[in-house]
Amino acid sequence: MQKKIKQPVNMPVTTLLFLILSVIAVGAGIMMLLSKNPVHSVLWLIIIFFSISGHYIMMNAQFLAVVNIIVYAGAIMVLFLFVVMMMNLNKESEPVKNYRLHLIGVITGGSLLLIILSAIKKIDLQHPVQLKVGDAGLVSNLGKTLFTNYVVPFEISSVLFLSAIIGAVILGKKD
Amino acid sequence: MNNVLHIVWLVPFLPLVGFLITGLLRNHLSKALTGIIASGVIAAAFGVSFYLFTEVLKGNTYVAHYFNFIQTDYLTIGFDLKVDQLSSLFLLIITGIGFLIHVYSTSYMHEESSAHFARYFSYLNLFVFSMLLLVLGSNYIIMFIGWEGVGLCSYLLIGYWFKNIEYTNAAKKAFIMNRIGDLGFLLAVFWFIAKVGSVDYDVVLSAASISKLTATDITGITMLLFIGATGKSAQIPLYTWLPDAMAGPTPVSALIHAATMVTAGIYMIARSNVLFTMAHTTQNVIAIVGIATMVVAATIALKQNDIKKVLAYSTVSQLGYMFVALGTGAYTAAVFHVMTHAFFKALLFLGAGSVIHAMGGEQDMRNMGGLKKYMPFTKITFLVGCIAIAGIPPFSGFFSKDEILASAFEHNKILWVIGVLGAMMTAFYMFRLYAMTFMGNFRGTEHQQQHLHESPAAITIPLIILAFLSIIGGWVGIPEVMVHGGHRLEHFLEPIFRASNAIDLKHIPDHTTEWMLMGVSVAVSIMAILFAISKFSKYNKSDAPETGIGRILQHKWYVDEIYNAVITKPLARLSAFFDAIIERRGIDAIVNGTGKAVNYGSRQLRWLQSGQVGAYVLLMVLGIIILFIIQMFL
Amino acid sequence: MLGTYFTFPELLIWIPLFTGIICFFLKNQKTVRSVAIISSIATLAVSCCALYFSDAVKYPSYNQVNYIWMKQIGSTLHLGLDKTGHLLTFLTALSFPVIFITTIKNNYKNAAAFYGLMLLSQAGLMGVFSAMDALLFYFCWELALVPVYFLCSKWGGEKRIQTTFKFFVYTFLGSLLMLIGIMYVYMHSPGRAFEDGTTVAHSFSMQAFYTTALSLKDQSWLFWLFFAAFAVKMPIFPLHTWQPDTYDQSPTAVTMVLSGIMVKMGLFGVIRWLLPVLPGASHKFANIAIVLSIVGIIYASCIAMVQDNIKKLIAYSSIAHIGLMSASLFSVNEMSLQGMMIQMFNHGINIIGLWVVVDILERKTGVKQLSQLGGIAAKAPALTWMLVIIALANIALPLTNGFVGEFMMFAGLYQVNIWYAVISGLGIILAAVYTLNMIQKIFYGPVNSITENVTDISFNEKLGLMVIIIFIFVLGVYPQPLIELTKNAVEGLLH
Amino acid sequence: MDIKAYIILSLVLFSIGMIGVLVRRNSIVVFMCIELMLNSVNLLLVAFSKMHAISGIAKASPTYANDAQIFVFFIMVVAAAEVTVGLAIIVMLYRNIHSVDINFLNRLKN
Amino acid sequence: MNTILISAIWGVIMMFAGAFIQNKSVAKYLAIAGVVILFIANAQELWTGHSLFNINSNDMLRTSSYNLTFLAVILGCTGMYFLLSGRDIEKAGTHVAEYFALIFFILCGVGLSATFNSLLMLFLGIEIITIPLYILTGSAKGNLKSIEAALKYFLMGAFSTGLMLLGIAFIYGGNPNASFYINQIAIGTGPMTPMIAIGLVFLFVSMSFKVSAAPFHFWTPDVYDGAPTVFTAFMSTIVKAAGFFAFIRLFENAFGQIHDQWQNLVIFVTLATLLIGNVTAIFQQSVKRMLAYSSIAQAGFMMFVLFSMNDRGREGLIIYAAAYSLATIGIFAILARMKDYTIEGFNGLSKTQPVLAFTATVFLLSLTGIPLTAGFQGKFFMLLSAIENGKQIWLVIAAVVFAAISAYYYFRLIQAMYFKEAVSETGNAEDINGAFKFLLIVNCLLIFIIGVYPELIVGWIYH
Repeated sequence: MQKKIKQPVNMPVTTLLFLILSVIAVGAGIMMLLSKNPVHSVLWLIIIFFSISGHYIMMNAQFLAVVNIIVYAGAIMVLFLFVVMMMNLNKESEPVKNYRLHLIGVITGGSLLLIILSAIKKIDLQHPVQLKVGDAGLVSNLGKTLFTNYVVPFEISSVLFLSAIIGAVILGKKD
Repeated sequence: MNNVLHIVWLVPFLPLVGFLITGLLRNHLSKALTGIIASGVIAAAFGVSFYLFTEVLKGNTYVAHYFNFIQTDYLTIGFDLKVDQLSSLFLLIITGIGFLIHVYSTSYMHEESSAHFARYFSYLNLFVFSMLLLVLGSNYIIMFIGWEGVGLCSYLLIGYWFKNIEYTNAAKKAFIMNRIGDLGFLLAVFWFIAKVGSVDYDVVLSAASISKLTATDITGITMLLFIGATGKSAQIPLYTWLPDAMAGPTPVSALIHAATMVTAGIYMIARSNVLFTMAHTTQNVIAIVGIATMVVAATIALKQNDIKKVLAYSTVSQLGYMFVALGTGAYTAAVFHVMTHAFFKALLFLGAGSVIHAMGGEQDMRNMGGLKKYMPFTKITFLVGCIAIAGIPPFSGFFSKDEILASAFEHNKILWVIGVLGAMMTAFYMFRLYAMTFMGNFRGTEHQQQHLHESPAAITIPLIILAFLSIIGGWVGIPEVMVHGGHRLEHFLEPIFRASNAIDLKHIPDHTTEWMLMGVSVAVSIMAILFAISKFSKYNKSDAPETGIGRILQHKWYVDEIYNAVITKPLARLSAFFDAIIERRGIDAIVNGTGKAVNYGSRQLRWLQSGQVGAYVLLMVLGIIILFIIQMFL
Repeated sequence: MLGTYFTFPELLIWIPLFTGIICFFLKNQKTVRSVAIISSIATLAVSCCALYFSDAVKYPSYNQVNYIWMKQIGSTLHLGLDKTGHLLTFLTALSFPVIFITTIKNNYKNAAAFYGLMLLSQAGLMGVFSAMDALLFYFCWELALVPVYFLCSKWGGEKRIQTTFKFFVYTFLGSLLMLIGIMYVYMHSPGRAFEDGTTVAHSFSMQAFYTTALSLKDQSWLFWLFFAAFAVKMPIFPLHTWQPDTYDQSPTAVTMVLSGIMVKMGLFGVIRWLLPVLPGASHKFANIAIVLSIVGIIYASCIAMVQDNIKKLIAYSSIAHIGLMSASLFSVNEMSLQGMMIQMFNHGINIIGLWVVVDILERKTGVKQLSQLGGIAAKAPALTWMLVIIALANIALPLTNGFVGEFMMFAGLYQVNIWYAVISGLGIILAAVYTLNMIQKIFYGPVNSITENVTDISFNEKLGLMVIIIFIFVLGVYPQPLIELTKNAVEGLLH
Repeated sequence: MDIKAYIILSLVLFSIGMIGVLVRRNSIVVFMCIELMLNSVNLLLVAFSKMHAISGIAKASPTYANDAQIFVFFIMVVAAAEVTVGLAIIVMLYRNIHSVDINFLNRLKN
Repeated sequence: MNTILISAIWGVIMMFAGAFIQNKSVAKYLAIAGVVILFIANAQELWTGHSLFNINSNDMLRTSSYNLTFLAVILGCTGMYFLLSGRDIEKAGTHVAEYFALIFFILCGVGLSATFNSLLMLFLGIEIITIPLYILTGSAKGNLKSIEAALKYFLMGAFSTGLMLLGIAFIYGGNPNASFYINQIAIGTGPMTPMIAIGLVFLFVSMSFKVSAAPFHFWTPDVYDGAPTVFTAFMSTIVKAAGFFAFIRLFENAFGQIHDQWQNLVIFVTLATLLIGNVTAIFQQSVKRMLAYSSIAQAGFMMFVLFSMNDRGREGLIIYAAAYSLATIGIFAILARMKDYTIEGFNGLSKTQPVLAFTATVFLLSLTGIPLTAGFQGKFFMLLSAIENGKQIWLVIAAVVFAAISAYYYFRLIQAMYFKEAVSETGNAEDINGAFKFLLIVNCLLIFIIGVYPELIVGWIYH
């Protein structure tokens, strides 16, 4: 197995993996859009996050892969789920759809995508992406960088959290 | 400065002082004082004028410079007064007749309140001032100042009884018609400025300047000047204001609309005679217009019943004669006729005034008749006037009219024929007037009859003086055929017309022809007189409406109506169209429409702000797409 | 001595400005009024002195002042009076006392604000006429407008708010377009050095503007930007529609300022900023401007003939007169310019006189419809003859001040094209028509119920009108002072 | 793998998120869609970092490649803060109108 | 640097003050003191060129006299805002100290977005600004409009954050230097690569969103309308100015050399903004909403700095920011004390409250751009910069046409105050005291001073 992977044929395998993960992500994304029940949407989104983490792992961005799972899938989505559950939202909370509006939305979003893609198509150079190896994204490397070069933004982001805390208090507290 | 004639400024200045005193102190002066001041200044002016005239007779002419009215690097217009043969003659006429009419007015206007009385005299003084400025000016601008000034005074005096809206309409009409002519005058002045760079007579009319002008220039300038003259001197097509101007007090009609102001056009053309002599086209036009005016006005006069209207049309007609003279190059004759006409027409108007005064304001001849027994002085003097205007020798009218006819004959036989026809009509309508007024039986009301009386001395004395002048006034211009050297006026005015005469040599008709011409016109006039007297001395009122040509004549050839339909109404309609359609529905609507469009846009644009987050995001995405298209594909 | 502390242009601006501000804080109507009158008379006195010392060669420091202002962009607070400036500042200085005195009978609600704003607008006008710096000019241009906006909107007639706003937007847009023009010229103007050695790449000073060489193509579109501002202000057909309504709705005192002085701002702008800065385009488009002006003359005169509202009638008459002035301005020759200069002053005097009379009439009768008036001549003879004189001056009767200017303007126009003179000359006939109509309908005919209680005018009004009438006659008989004053300005424009 | 593949994937995910914002009316779901958009950007950034890691200037100094991942980290930080505030707002809304449908938010318009 | 740190610290102090001090006005005075300290510290940095704190930000933040001048203006305006609206903040809700704390955090974000040199700092700065704003917008918890505004703002703001990040990602991807430093984006002077172009468009879009330029302005009217008036005043002035500053800083430093390649975007957005802002404002009946549209319209004018991108424009931006902020803060301060927010509510104000009416008029005239007021100088410098740029003069002409249109809605308010009769006898405004009037007049004087002598501010740029 390992040999096979390390063989020149491993390229198709990464491609395959990429494809599988991508299909999962996109499929889950579409399902998230389509599902009526918000709880399902949350679950589909978690699946997307997992597949994205898969991509991170594939690109040897270990730290982000882990953080993505912990922060996003773990903390944030649980928060979402919690809120959705608290509100007891079910299918009926979203009344009759206006299909024409939906169609317009999809067409507009799609055409933006197409336009950007057509621009991307003009890139003629091949830019390979380093997979599975490389120092960038290892926990220790990132940590060093974060606490040396990026210490100022790191500290400043505390302001952000402070304001978020204040916000949660102000908005959440019942008067 | 050393020339004695420098005191010429006194001549216009005195009436101006009179105007200021009577005008400003009108609420404080008694009538008597007003009358004395107003007449006094004119008398003084006459005195000065007479002195000047004697100086001029000695051959002394002068241009008095006082200050520069307009002085720039490229145009200097001095406030200069010119004393020469022509102006001094006019000075005499203006101040002389002016004085008589002032005296006459003191009595005629006595029923007015003292403030209005003073107002009247201040206007009269102002008129005399303007008229003097007109004739004294040494350039076209000073002349124009007087020119407009007399127009203004005419306006003020016609509308003197301002409570009557009809009168003020007439005043307005006079002013506006004059203004039309004035525009022509002004344009001619601009032409001078553009081509010659000056407006002084001495410069403009000098040979050097004329050589700068092309034939087109001369024709153009003279035509424009003539347009100016038609306005002021009531020629076709601008004559209709003059009959309406009879709305003013009768002395005013006598002074302004008969003796002086209306002759301003003749004065102006006589002043510019050199140019006119060189412009044959213009001369022909003048002659034709003159003769046409003469005939049209005379025909209308045949059927008028208002005593003043008859005289007014007669004035227009006589002015036509003068223009015929000008058109045929007989400048002296024109000036001569101006003078004699001033005498007899002033006389006639004042006489008519006396009649109207006696009749208590009645002007319709059909309500008069038989006045000779009540008003002997008036009757006599009036008769003198009628004879004079009819051209019966040796009354003044004969000499001047005859000279004009002779000149017309020289020029074109048809002109002469029409001229004689005109003379015949003149004699007819004048004696129709005389007969209807003084002969026959009184046809007015009882009340009027009781009040019939001869006018006071202030009225009759001027009448007598004028009658005397009407008789002898012509004797300064006795034709060569009668008395050798009898035409003293021609001799006197010779320096003025010297240049013209040099260009256009007079062809003097032989003596037989001249005698024959005189004979014909006198004979025709006498026949007309007899016919008129026989027809109208036993005139009785009849209510039968006029028919045929008479009706047309009574309605003055419907000229007013035609003007109304062709000019006044379309102009009013055009103005209303501008106001209602172009202004309000056009330009203003566009302006307001822009505002409304913005408002409308505002109302529509706000629907973009639907309140829906989804819609907002959608529009944002559309915006992104547009930006991408701009950035990537444009 | 004077020049070391104060110069005339400064004084002319500061006096009304400060007294204007002071006025806002006064309570008593009488006090305010007297402060305003004293201030305006003081300004007039200064202006007279300025005229006396107007010789720029002999008294250079009296008429010029130059402060550092926005150094970085090369704009200085440069005030100066040249001949045109003297003429128009004098007109402004003269008008205000006359306006104040003749309208003294009008009781304004909140008089403090009224007189304060009036004086502020005077300061702005003075600034416009003495600014030697393009940016400063624009400043004052707007500043003269804003107080007038408030005056009209606050103390005007029924429809004042919309009307005044239309006026404001019209002129505001026009002046903004001019601002673009100024900025564009600035960008191509030569730089200048200041006393302290700093230099800037471009400058707003008048000198710099005059020496800026612009291609004809640039000039061509810049011309229209400037023209828009000035044409709106004058106003030239077809940009005039704000004017009749505004004149109709404004309080008469303000209308006097508007029609007597503010319209001159447009002409002045052309003289000072359009012709010298864009000579090529001015020449190129002169005919269009002249034709528009002449069309305006006939058009406005025709409309004036059918107006029943006196104020609108005078407004249209003013459009016609201004049309003649702008036509002669654009025909740029000695006669026309000289005439225009004279007429700028005289038109100001005359039209203020007309408004004074209209104001009196409106106050006495409460109506401004010609059809409702009549017979006042019998009731108020002094008023009558005064109006008649002013009206006659307005239609340029000789020996009144209106004549000389119009005569020279026509003569100038004639030299450009005969038909210009002929067609615009029709205007004087039409002017006679509507003016005499107006006189007739107001004064003549029988007295009616509205006019039967009219009394003659008071001493104050007589005094104000007499000043105007004296000017009418003095300048009509002896216009030489005006000609002398403006001669250099004309020559300057021609070269 | 070529970078294009990652770009396309990210863009597709991003578009799905965007379309979700356009069509969904449940504000929580809309918010989730925005989170998806952020995640797609994260993915793209990581991909770019790994791209730069083997090309160009970043090859010499690995910190350059790290930069993008640090950026992703900060995005997560911000996202977390945003979620806190966002959910607080949504809860507050729910407390008031007992719905989270954004179409009910139409008091403010025009 | 001083500003960023001290404002963050002061925010924390305010937070704790809220926990320990019950008296509301203490918070206000503390906040005013904070702003004063900030202003002095900033002035010190501007004067000496050195920060009080020696922090190595690894070149992610860069100060210059230009951005310090801008910060000085911002802090000055904030001071004026606190002075004028301090009492309204007190009344906005129960968490007064926290509101002040949030505002100080926002100032920290403003400091970041004014001095950033790295896209990361830009991102953080923008987020530090917006997240507190979501909270402030929703701070009137009982008011459905406020909540609605907060949610709309939040959803759309987060969306635009996504767009911005996508843009950053593409810029990073297309940058061979693999750097987030905006001065290290290797783009050359030739045509852009597609990656850079895409990134640029997204960044442009997201920044346009932040400064509420059309067609990305849709959140603005609703949010400004819904938010408590006092906070609307803050976010429509200081925050917007900061957004513009970040906008111009980003595009100038990162893409300045290929300016002409993206100028068309600016033209489109500028025109759209001017059109929508000005035209839509005309119809508004609510003064608050009208001011929201007016802020869009004013943004259209500020966009000129991006169009022309020259010294004159940079100077102009600061003057514009000062002029616009001072005037808008003033008018909002007055609005906050009006009983009725519709235009009719202002009817006859000149009778009941002449000082308020006068000052409001000055503010409105300044917003219209009448000479002698600061607003004129702002517009003047903007237009001058566009003309100096030399291209597309028609855009300038369009701008002045819209400026004339803007007079329409500003003057409606003036007309209401001065030329219409008051509806009620009790007066239109409440809670007006002498100090407030005095401060309004001070604000007016500032507007006049800047209007007459803008070099007072501009001079500092070249200090």
